[in-house]
Amino acid sequence: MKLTTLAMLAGGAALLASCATGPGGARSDALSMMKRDFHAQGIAGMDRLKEDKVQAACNKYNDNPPKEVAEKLQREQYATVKFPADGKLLGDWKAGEKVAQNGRGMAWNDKGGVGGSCYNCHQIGPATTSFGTIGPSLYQFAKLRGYGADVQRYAYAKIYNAKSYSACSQMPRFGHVGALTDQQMKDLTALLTDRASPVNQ
Amino acid sequence: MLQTRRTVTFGLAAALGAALLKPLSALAAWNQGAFQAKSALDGMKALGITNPQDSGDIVIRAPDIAENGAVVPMDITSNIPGTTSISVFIEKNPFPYTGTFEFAAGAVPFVHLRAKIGESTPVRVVVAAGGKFYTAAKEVKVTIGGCGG
Amino acid sequence: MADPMKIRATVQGDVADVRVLMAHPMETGQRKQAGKAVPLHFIQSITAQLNGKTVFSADISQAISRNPVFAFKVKGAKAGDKITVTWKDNKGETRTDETTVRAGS
Amino acid sequence: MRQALVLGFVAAFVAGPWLQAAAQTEDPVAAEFDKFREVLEQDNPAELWEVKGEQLWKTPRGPKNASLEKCDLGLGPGVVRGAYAQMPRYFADVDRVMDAEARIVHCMITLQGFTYAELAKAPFSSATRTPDPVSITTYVAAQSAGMKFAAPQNHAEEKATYAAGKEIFFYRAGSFDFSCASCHGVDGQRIRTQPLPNFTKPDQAIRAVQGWPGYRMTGGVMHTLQWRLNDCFRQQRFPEPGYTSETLSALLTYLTVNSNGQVYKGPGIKR
Repeated sequence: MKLTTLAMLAGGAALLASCATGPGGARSDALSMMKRDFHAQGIAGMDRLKEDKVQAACNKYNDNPPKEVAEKLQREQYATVKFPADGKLLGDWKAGEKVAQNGRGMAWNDKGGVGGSCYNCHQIGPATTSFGTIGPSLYQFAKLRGYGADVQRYAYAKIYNAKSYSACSQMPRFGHVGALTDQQMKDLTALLTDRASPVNQ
Repeated sequence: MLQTRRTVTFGLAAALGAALLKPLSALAAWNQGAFQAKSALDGMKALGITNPQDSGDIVIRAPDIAENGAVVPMDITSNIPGTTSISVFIEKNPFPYTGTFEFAAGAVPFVHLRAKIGESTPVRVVVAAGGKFYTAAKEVKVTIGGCGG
Repeated sequence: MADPMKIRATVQGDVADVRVLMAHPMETGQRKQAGKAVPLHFIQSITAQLNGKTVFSADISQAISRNPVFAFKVKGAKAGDKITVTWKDNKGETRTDETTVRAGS
Repeated sequence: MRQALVLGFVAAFVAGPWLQAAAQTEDPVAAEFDKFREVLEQDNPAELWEVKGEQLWKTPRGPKNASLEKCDLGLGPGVVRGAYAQMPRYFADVDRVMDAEARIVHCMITLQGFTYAELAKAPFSSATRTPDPVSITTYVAAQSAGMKFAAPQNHAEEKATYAAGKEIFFYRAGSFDFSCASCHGVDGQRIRTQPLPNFTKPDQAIRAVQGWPGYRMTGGVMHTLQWRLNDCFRQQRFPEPGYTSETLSALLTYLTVNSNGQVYKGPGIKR
């Protein structure tokens, strides 16, 4: 759709003479463009372009929603967290390390969820020096925070739905969107909170 | 840069073809045995390289850590008088012998090349000069990179 | 037919700096496409001549990078001289290109 | 680019004390990459595609057996020099903003008689095939080497497209809640070892468009910005954007206009 045509249709041609943005503004132009120009590919359907509640709020407020909006979202997101039925939060940290290293999953050329892409953004184990800096360092995660059940629960819930603690966190909601299995999240929780994990040495 | 680009001539001599491919004396045929050897040592044997002496007069300029193992640039210079050829062995590649570069009258014993390196490895160079062999090596590390570009 | 090479030859003093770009897949035989191994396909020999006289030659393996780049130096060259480069691959395909040596800046 | 990496160490890093020590000095790995990047750029296989693209531009081809020498890249029919650095721009004949490759594809359709369907079917390079628009874009881009980016913002449609591109850049959606800004909206970050320039800043936006079209060492193939943005959306876990679509032109308008005034170095070499 031509942006100027959109503006003309709105009957506001005179007002908008110096700006061809459509009646809904640049955002509406962008959304209609994307809806028209994208197509489903592999596992990535067009539904992925639609904002959910969290995305909508973060887009609306430039990732900085008012406190009450953020807190409400966080409560709602925390409510989506399903802790493991067997009550055990710790899996195998060695398996967790593999999940953390694996950067595949959920893209149109993947079959579904694969890995956690954790090292893309975080420093974690001391042996890996090729880690990203988008998220905070998780090195000595439990050594600094403690080995209690509360820390394990926090780690599990953060991985399951990062928006439980920060509404517009840049971290994906791995459990919520089905990108990681319960077992993978348990293994990652072990990587971060197991005393034996190299992360806590 | 652009100036140079425009002056380049292309494809003029395509028709001259294979007639020009007269091998130098020492490179009578592509040495299949050497190229298929699984170790640098076996490759050298197949090439008739014996007792290469360590030499500080061979300069290998290659990255300590390569950004991408698919394209590892190296400049190799021999300052040994009478150098006739430079051979390259990437020791940890499945087939370490990578090539021999021969310099006839007038050519400076220098070559720039780009090679594939599968894992961190010494790159060994053997120089032939005055009927003798000289050698030097340089360690090149290969890293895993990020996405995109 | 193989794509043309790009050859640059510039002379400084009496040494010509010759830089060659070649279009060649340099298949190692290890790469898979659609589940099938792509057969070994690589340049084996290179010869360079200055005014018809061989000055540089090479025998190489498949470990040379795709779309090979080589540089070498030739003494006693002057502007206007002809540099000819020929390659031949393991399938017998060959390509020859020529350039004129230019004075360096 | 490597400067950003060093910056990343210094600015974003407060956690590991052992790393803080390393951050005091310049990152030796980055310095090493830098040094040899120069060596690689000196002889760039991208030039092989410049040559090929020039032939494709000048040779009569397609059902209409016409060359592209009448193609208007915004500076008048047949004017190639400087055109790439001044795109995306508005084209009245299609009443939309087009980036360089979108315009080239348009010319191949209108002048030579190719169809969009055949050009869009497999638009990206593989180990064995470089699509013609990729070679042609490389040729066209090379004719702007050394010139400053000057994507116009005169026509109302150009301004609106910039605004839409900015919205697309910041739009969070998909399985992982990512937008372009998730990776490219903050200073000094890196993903694994790869520095992530902040494209919202004029001095860093140039890194989005510099070096493209680029010869990618991985796979040894030539890629354009159409491929780059396609792959960004893949990693953003979005569905796939249409080849040469207005969405991509809009995003490229945002990125290029943010880079206006900076010198384009011509086709580059990428990891």
